[in-house]
Amino acid sequence: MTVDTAEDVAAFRQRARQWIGENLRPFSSSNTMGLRVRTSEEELAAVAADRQLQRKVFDAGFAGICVPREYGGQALTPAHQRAFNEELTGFEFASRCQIPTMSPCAAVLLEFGTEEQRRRHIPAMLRGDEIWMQFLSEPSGGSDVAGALTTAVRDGDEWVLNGSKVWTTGAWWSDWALCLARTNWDVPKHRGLTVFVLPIHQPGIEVHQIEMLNGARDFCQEFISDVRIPDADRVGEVDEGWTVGTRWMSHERLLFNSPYVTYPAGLERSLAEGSAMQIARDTGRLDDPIARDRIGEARALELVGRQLEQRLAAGIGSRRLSDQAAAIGRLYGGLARLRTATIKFEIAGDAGGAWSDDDGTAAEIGLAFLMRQTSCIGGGTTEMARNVISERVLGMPRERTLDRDVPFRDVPRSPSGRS
Amino acid sequence: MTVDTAEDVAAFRQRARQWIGENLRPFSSSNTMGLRVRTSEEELAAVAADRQLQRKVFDAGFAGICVPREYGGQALTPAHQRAFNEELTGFEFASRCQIPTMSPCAAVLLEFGTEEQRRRHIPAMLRGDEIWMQFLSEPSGGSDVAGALTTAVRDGDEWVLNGSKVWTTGAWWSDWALCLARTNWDVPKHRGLTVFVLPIHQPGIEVHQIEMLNGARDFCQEFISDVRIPDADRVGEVDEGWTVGTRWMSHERLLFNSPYVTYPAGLERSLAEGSAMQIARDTGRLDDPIARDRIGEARALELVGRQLEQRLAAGIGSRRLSDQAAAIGRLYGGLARLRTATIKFEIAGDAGGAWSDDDGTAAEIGLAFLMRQTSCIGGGTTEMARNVISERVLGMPRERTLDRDVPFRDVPRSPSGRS
Amino acid sequence: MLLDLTDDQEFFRETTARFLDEQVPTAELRRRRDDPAGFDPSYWQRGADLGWTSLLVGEEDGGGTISGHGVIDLTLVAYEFGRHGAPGPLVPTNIVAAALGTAGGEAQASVLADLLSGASIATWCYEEPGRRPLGEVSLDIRVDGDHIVLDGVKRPVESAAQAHHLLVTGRTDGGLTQALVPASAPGVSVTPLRTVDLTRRFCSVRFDGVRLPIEAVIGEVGGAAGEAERQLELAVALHCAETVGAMQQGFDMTVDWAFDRYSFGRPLASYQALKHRFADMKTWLEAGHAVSDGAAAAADARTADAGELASAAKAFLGDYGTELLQDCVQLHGGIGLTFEHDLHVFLRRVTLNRVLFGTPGDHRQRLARHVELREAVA
Amino acid sequence: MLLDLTDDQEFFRETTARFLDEQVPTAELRRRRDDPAGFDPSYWQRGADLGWTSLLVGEEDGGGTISGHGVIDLTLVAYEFGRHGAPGPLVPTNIVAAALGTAGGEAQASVLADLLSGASIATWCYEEPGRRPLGEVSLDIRVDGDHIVLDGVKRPVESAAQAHHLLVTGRTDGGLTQALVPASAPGVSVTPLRTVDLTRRFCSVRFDGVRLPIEAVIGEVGGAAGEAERQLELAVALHCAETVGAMQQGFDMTVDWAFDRYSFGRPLASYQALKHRFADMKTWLEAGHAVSDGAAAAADARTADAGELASAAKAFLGDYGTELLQDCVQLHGGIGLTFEHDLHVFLRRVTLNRVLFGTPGDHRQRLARHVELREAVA
Repeated sequence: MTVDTAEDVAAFRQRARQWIGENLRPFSSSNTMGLRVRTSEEELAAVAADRQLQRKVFDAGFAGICVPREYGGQALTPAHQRAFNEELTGFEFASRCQIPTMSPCAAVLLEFGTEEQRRRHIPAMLRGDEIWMQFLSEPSGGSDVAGALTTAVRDGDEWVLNGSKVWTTGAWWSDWALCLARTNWDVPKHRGLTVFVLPIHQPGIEVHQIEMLNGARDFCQEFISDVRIPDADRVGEVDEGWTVGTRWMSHERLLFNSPYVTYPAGLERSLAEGSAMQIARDTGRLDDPIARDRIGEARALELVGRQLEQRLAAGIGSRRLSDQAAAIGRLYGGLARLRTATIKFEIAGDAGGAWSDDDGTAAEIGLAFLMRQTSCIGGGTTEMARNVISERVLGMPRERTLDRDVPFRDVPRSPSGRS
Repeated sequence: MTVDTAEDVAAFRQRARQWIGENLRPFSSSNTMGLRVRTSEEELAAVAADRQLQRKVFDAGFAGICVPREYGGQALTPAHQRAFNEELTGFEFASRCQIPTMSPCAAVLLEFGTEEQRRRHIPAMLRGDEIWMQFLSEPSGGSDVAGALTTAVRDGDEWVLNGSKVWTTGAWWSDWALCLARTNWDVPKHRGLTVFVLPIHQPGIEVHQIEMLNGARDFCQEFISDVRIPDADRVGEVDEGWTVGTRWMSHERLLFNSPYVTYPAGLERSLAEGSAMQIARDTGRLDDPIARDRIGEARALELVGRQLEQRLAAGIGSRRLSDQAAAIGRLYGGLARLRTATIKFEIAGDAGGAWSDDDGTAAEIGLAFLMRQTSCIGGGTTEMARNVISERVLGMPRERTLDRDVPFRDVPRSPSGRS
Repeated sequence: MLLDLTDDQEFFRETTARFLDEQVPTAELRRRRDDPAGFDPSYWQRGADLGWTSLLVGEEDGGGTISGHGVIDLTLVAYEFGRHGAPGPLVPTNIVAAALGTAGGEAQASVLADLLSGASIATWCYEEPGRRPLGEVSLDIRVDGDHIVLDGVKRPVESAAQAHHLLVTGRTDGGLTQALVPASAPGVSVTPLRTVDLTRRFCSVRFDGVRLPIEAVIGEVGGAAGEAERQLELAVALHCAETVGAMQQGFDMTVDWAFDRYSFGRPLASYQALKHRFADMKTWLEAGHAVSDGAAAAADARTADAGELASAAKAFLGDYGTELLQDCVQLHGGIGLTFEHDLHVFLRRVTLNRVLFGTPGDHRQRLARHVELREAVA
Repeated sequence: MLLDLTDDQEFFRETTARFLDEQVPTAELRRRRDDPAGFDPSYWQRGADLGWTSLLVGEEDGGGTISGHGVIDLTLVAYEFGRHGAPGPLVPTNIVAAALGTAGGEAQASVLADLLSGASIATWCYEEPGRRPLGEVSLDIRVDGDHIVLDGVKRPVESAAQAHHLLVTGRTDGGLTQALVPASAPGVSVTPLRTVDLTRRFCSVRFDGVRLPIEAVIGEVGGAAGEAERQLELAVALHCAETVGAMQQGFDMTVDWAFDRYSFGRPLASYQALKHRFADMKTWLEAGHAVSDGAAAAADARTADAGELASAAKAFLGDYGTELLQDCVQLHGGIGLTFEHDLHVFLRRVTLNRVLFGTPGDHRQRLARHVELREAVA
């Protein structure tokens, strides 16, 4: 089925609206990934519910809207996916089966996987049978993902993996991982990497849940010891992993804008906890000019941010701006969210430090303040964004790196061995 | 006369107080250097008045309190100078005969000058007959004063100078200059410099008054063409100018705390134009909580700054802090003054942009805002202070420089030739 | 400024840019520092020929747009005004022309024609001395039979000493009234103010029992609140476009400087601490372009969020415009504070624009009010 | 903290530091996250043996200082509390001990002795729910014959669920009254609050017609405004010293990290953009030390500017304390946000301290009032 003969977007939208209205429940943050601190039992129940929900969408023919039919998808266009997402606004969705399962993992398999890998995994992803994780960041790595130390050594038709990966959201209840590993220490760092897929739950992989300071336990760290992977589970060529990795990260940056991801339009915006105005109301500062000044500031940052996103999307789309200009949006967004978290904390006054459940939207604002830097760390730090803007957008001289033209084993590393 | 037999500080203070009270007029900002925009005629009259006033202080035996007797001074201690400065609070003083004449210029001559140089110039400085300038910064140089391009070439017993110097305050009405020049382009930059003294008003030196954006014309630029200097006017060894230069800049950083400088104690603090509170009063915002919040912020910055200066002075004095920690005070002071200028501008509202003379302290606040960065540029930029703090105080790795181990003529320079 | 202009818009912008390059290079701006008007009438008239004055007026009244979106077209001129630090009563004359085109009667037809041709200029008397919420007007316009009488003070008023016509927003009982007052009317006195700007001139204007026939009223007596708000949105959108132009120019100059200036054997552009500040500035600049364009498009389309977007633009650009230019000064060092350097032309522009038609703080209070009203509905 | 301590002070500080190293390493703090008190009575008692509780009380009452400057001596303990994120009612117990030492009667002598020995603990009920200017008190203390009756709510109150005695500041007609209330008195109800802190516990305390003999009053009925202000100055000075300790610890950890962590083959400490942020942090840190010490010295000497310095310290450290720790988190990256990392112990401390006994904004309003009064005199 080609695009020409595909159902047109308006008709598809109509069909989607009807099915969604008849089959899905209203959106509730209580079940959605990452929005609340949950017990393990609650989280596992939510994972099971998400798998069932994904299966329901699959059975109705709305899963993998942009995925080719031979891998279980609908072979439609990004416009169809957008229409579906718009109709989905206000309804439940399988939050744990989208990112990173469909993007970047499915996207990377579609681009670099073998036919066998695609046929095995992508339909399983779309049915909710396989939830995937990214084994990308490492404890030693920080912003330097190409500096991976996790090592794969060839042994006949197999590879033997050792190392550690971190910041994998929900690895403890996930099934498969896309993994970047070092296969050659005698060449510069970008030229000795290879990508693999592997099941997470197997002897030799210990998954440790990381507790964040606000009590959330979504992130995990994995300790990988002598895990054997058949060569058939390699993605892309040996030592060419950075070619895959570059596209991998490019898919990752798309987030909810990926054509493979089903995500209710506008959800992010509506998920903000209590607004600054609500907090002012709940702490009796509605008439305080200083609180109102801050509320106005937060609102200006929000409106400016929306206009900036539109400008960047249009400019990158029309090639008036380079792809790298996306870093401008990342920097602005990180700083604006950081400032907004600070404003809310300030407006909450002492309820920001010590609160009772009666304090309405002011309760727990202090915890959000403690987690404030998340917006400038997660998904690439603002420091990296500033490097990209100055070097790639403005063309200023690149920072000197001491790891470019030397074998990776000779790159200077931490004296303590911590990194 | 040794320190043992010197008049004790209390008795000296008593004598100073009496003389000051009987002979000096109250302080007035109208005559003081740098505090107002003046016509050339007004400025020259003020220079003449300062010379007379300096002579009066000299004749009374209060000039050069820490300068040896053989050079016309009083051979007393820094404590005596401090006492004099304290008694001088609220009285007129010869603002144009202090900095840079006494410090760093006289201080450098005392440390590195020949006996003949000292006997010739220092008494003349103390009598108000010679006002000195620093020929240090260059148009190409910015923060990199050791990168001087002004060149002195030996010709028998003379040196021939060519080049340009800039940011000399009041060079157009000054007499002599202390000048850093390059005497060797074939060695690394710190090893090819030499210091000279020279009269400013002579054929071959063209003094150009720089107009600042607020109309002030205190700063000058000099264009030096084939100026001949006898070798007797060299200070320190040939090509050893950076040895002199390091101490020179160390004297310069002392500002009003130099033991050679007579400056009413606390004057700087009292010189602030309209306070934030006065501006709020004059613009009808005395009851505006937002204006009051900013007023409180400005006051906090001021009080914290005083405590910080005391801490740094005590710590450097007791060697618990390195000398380099002075950069902490410089950074704080620059940022605090910058913020305070912004606060005043914000409180002034639209009178900060457009004003009538009836607007009281709000008038001209906008011009102060335009000049705001002065506090973070003059006397060494805040960027340089941050380098010093991170590298010299915290011991972090030095920035890579491309001008250290190569002959100065091979140092990379601006492609446009502007620098 | 919009990334994707139509060919006609691009030609229009480019024509104005070339004209300003020729007519008002920064040396010319410096030369005119003490010129009472800051510009020649012929300059303004030639600008009018280029279309500077006609974009907010319908074709039936002699105006016309480039793209069908007159406000957006006009922000292209305003952007170039900011990028050149150009003189001339661009904002006030267009505001008055728009007001006359919308609600002017027969009595004002010839005035409007003269504004469009550049033969005369006009200005808007809106803000008043003393602290008050933005939009609170106290100048009194009293109806006396078939006359009106104006009493009160307006400031700052752009180009009031050069203007032939003053559009005055005043209060009549509970509502707002707007009247077009000849600058020569008895009882009108104009006093120049000093400003941070080099190119534009502002005054305080006093109305002492200024008596005019009631035909001077533009629109309805007591019913002009909507028009005044509309004019405020336009003024803010145009100033924001100017500010973005000035930011762009200052930023470009400073990027060039950073590549050209060497310190310790390296260009400034190679120092990471400075590179990161350039990244911040670039981000503010792009965000400024974006919100300025958003405010202009909303004002053009008269969407419901036009007022809120104008306030967001002003709140953001007021603060970040001056911060960006000040950081450009810092990166230049002392030379950036000299009169001979061009940087202060742009710093002055954004500094004065920051406080005209409401400070960032005033607009933040307005934004809070918007949020409050919306949440009350939700 | 002071750069030049006396030998006795240094020994005292060092003893407390070693004790806290042993007793409350960060692993222990984590272990006690759900402990209702956050500390054992024996820990507190041993601390009292080290001198934690006696520094603000005269020798005649069983107290005594190290250097003759009890407030300064106590800030050394507070600094170490901040540097270790240590639990225990250091601030409130000392405030109450100081109040009893100054104005307590015979009735309170044994209470004071128990506080000094560490046998019992006390807390100060000062702040109240709802927005109000700092220092405005509405809890009602009514005199009824030879009794007083308390009605009202206080929050947040540190360690109220563990305290044996509550010093309550309330309003009697036009003035303030302070009373020492047994935690067990009928009508007192204590409700734990949730907080950002890991180690300290805070509550809301309600007084419902709590009736006590008039001997419970500390000082004069209606005449305690001066004492309350004094206590506020002390509380602020001690919290500031804690905050500086927490800043120092977070900063030191992050400097170590920057030297040890390599990115792209170079230590983080070699990146100029980060170096400049460390320079800013170092500056805030030294400024914080300076103003915290200044506030402590002024409170110790009871100089006229003690209140203003306390407010300056709080306004500055409230803002820069959290900014510094947050930037430490940023420089650590994701690991700095994990529960297993130590950084949040110090971030929590400064975050909660920031809002106790007045937010930075509250203290800026106070500073403005100081400026206004001084300029009115001048």
